[in-house]
Amino acid sequence: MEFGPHLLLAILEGAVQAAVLTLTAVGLSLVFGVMRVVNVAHGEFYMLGAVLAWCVTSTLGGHPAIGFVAALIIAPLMVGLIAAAADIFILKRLEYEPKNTIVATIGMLYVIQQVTLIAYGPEARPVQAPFNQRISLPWFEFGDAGFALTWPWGFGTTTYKLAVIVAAVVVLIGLWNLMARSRLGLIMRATQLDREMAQAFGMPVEKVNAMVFGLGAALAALAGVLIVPIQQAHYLMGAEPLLLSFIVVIIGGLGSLAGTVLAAVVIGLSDGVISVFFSPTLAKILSTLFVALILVFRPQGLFGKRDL
Amino acid sequence: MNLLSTKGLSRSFGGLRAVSEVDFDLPTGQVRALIGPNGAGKTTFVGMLCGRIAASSGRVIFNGQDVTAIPAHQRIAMGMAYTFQITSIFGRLSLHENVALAMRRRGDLSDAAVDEAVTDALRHVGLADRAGSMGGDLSYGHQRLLEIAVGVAQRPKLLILDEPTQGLTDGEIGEFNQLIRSMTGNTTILLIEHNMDVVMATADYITVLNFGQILAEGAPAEIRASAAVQAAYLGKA
Amino acid sequence: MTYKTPKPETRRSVLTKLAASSAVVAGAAAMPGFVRYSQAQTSAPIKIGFQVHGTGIGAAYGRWYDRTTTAAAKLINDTGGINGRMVEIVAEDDGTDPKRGAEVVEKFASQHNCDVAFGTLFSHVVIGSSPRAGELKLPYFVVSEGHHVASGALNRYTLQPGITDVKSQVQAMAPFVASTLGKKVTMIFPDFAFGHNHRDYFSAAIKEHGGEVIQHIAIPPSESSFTKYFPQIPRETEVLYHVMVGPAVLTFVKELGEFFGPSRPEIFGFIDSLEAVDLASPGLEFLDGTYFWEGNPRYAQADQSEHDKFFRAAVGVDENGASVADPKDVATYSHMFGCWETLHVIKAGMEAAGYSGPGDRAKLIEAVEAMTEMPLSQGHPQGPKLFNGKTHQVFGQQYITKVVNGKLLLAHTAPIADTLYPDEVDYTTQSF
Amino acid sequence: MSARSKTLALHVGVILALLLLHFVLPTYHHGNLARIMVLSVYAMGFNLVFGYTGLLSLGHALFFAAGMYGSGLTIAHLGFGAEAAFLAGVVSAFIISAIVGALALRTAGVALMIVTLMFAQAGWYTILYFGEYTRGDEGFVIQRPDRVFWGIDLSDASNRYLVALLLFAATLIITLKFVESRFGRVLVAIRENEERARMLGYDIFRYKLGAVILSGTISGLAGASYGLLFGYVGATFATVQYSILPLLWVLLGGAGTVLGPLVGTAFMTYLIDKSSEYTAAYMIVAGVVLVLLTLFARQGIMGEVRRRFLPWLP
Repeated sequence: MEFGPHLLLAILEGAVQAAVLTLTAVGLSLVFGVMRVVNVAHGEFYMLGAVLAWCVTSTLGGHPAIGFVAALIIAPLMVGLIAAAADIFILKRLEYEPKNTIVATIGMLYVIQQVTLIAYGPEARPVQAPFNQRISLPWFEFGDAGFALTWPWGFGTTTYKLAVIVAAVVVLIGLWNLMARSRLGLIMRATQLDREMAQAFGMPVEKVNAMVFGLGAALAALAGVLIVPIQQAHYLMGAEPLLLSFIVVIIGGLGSLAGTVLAAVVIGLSDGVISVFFSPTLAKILSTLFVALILVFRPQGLFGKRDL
Repeated sequence: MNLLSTKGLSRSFGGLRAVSEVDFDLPTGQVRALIGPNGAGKTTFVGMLCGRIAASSGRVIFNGQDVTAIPAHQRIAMGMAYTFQITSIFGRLSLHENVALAMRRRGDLSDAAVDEAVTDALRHVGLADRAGSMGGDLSYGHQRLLEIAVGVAQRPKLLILDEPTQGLTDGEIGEFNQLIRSMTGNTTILLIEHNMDVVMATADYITVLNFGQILAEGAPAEIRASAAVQAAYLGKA
Repeated sequence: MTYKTPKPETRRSVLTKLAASSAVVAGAAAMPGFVRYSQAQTSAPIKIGFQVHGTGIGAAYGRWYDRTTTAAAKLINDTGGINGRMVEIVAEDDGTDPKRGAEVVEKFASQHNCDVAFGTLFSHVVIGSSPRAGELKLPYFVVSEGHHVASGALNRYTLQPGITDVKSQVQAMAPFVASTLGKKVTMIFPDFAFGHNHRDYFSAAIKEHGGEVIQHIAIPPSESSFTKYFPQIPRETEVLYHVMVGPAVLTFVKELGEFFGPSRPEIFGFIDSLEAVDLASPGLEFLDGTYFWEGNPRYAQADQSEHDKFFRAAVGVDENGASVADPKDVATYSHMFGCWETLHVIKAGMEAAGYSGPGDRAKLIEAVEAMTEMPLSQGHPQGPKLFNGKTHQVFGQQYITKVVNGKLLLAHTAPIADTLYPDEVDYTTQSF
Repeated sequence: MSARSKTLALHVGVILALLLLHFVLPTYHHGNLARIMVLSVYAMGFNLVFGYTGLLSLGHALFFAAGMYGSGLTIAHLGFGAEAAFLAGVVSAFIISAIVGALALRTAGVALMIVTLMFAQAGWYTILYFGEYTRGDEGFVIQRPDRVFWGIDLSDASNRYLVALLLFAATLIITLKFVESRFGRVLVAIRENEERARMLGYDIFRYKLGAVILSGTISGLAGASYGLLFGYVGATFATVQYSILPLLWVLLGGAGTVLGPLVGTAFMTYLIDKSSEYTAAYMIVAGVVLVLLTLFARQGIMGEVRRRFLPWLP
């Protein structure tokens, strides 16, 4: 394929990754920003979303759209509740002491993963997309015949992939409204800005923790539901998004939501684009080191202001 | 000869100028009190002296050497000692270890010598009998004393005491005053203090800080007499 | 790595060396209680340690390896066991992890007192476990299709008599690909050892048949979306050769279809890309008319042998290669027969060696090494095989099937001759 | 009996007990214990940073793997003998921990945890990327002839045990000496109150770096020995899981106790070994244990013992 379409395709693919990644990472960022909790189990909430989506769709049956819509509602809800419970019964009792919460969430990671293995099994199971038509994309070139549209071989995408991008944007707008307009949002923003001050102003900081943790997990789960028609639900699928979300949240500046979104888009796209230029595995090495070094020399992240 | 002096030392946080253009000289062997109303910039100023806070501009000269760019731990190694305003001892380590850590850093003492010196230092503040117990188990007042003992134990050229008598009972304050007097001569002391009785009882000389600038300097009597100081400080006290 | 013969090591020199390093420790070695051996009672059942991928990336394979093994053991016991002794399968999960794998082998050897260990699929677990098997003198029959056995990387106690290795599989595909599908090949493979085997062996083999690989596309580990790599496929590609493993295989194949849309080259894939995946899964329609390597045809063929019929019935697999109980539960049909056949080889070996207990382990291995022809039979339902005692590796015919209306129909059977290659090791020269 | 002599008696006792077990243990547990001792060397290394200095690293697998591959690759490609290879492994762990430490220690807390995780991840990818030499995920075998150390055949069960014991004893004594040394005490001070320690004039960074290097080198020593004793070098040992395991062992056994790592490693190994006989998902045990530890026994086993019975325990 010529360079132009190749790059564009990579960007398109990157955009889908970015969309899902943004939701996952925003969830992680929210939890860190407001609760100062590093949730190592975040990837497992993403996985749970995907797995639950499979359960819902396969039990409902009928036209794929029905089950999928149901999954979009049920899966995040259930995961959110699970997470809230985890906060109340575990994290709260640890008084959110950083080292202990990290260790505890590592423990939660294993528990969620292994319980899924027992209940759901080791297979990767597919969920049918509500709709999925292939769209061939055109490319232009200036031949001797002047300007002409061509349809490069293999240059295309699918309606569902585009829908995922749209969905992510919609959810983000919704989230933005929640943060900007609702009381919960106010409390969250205040806590994020200055926990002590928020408490001083008599805000129920501790009370919102469970909600925030649930919301963060629900976002990850939603991402899981959106991705599962493209990828399959598998009990080990949580590792990759966890690592990527960490990267995103760091680059975005721990806790800064705007930074996180920006970073997610950049990382997601570059993940696609880098593959155009580098040997993929080498690319992974370089990007991982890059992130580490950013944290070393610019702990507040590329876009963030707050120090750790 | 001045052990410590600053030239045009300034620090601003965002727009706010916490300390501005302070020229300060502390002769060797003197007990100097640094006083001033809340928010006068005392802690910021001291922070810059011992390197916990970086100066925006100006210089700090300690023992004839410009230490402005030198990190805190090296300044300590050069003979400063700092006791925290909010007690900051090793709560889960024994009193003995608390003091021993301060002694060992100098590296010139054998373990036996350290043990001896530690007992000595603890006796100095009347905590010798508690040497084995955990720092965190002490009463607040005793923790302050331990804090001071840790400072003293470093045998510093300059001992910076940040509000050392805060939360001490009158009895303990009395002991503290004796302690300070007992050290005069061989140790230069910079004392940040709210309690004027303590200041008057211990200080040879007083510097008054207000709005980040030196308002007045002088012997206790002069300061007590100064109208400006009273307006700025004592009036409120 | 080439194998050197161990230098003999006397207890005394061991002691002096140890003494040099630590007086305390040295004293110990001199004292008795070293050799720990436990003879199984000849009346007791023959214990076969089954190293199964119960968790981890291998789990989907593990479950079918388990079912096949249970079925084979049942058959053997129903027909009188081995040397009149019943077979007992002792299964332990290795978590598809080499460290745990080695521990499991130790457990078989000295805790469960198994006579042999068997059943491992994933190469890194085999390679991690085999040294311990060798040291514990525990015959270790792997079902891994890896080239590690025949390459000489392992030891005399490790054998692979039930499944052809990847080198043979791959090179046996070359003639068909070159003659029937096309000469310009683009390969897509995972960027780690398993994929590199495909890359190296096929690239070499296709050259010999006048073809060439015009592009290698390596997919990094733990990748979950693939479309972005496909544009690297050159336009002039005649055949796309794909092999993928792990949980993302279905995504891989689906996105391949979405990428090509209407106009695709010939596609030849290793069924690993779709092992345990239902061909009827949404998005796989485009596979119609493409070709697959299969170790053993998943769908019952028109000329299905009675033995394959028997094998399916015994394991509980229907004619579509799915579980009789649940048609959505698709078997790892191209690999799992290896467990069945390996158990039968163990049986034959033990009977030939007059095996009576761990003392005869060496005899058992020699007996297996002596094997050559293994004709198509109930014990070898996948097809006839030829065992090479020197390399401890078996060679069997390979199948190429074509997707027709969502079923895999046999298109070509690669004869054993196509799978052979020169020996790379002679394990029989190693002492026990 | 002074605390010092009690300590000495206890630890010598433990070593002698392990030596005694060599003669009485049935084969399986004998082999298990050998592995446990090597792994607790790794755990002890981790404990120096986590338990004594209070730094949470999630990247120690990098150091373990550095030791393992440092020795394995030099044997496979440079024809090193076991002795030289072992040294190569330890040295490469030393170098890598020095580099990683110098960089990562510029951060603290959460950032430190993530930075170490990232470095380790990059290390794992690197092993896969150079599959031509490392055989990638498959890894490779160190053949028995290459595993003869000073003429001692490390593939022999009793030699393995005794060598493992030697390594364990050495590390135990080193760590014991170390945490009682002035350097070690400063590390504890840093853990307890970093700012105070700095204002006593200690160069925090230098001490932390020292801790990371010693810890990383010991981890590498464990990795190198593991490869030579059990004959396999593989990439899984560089994965995140092998960074989390020592954390699990140390927490369980008791962070900041000298014997904790051994106790934790042994306990966890047998817990998993037993539970795997009942459930396929035996890692669930690891998860549950981690959560329960943080909730109810942050001190870990030896930590509780110290708190309740033996306050003098180092």
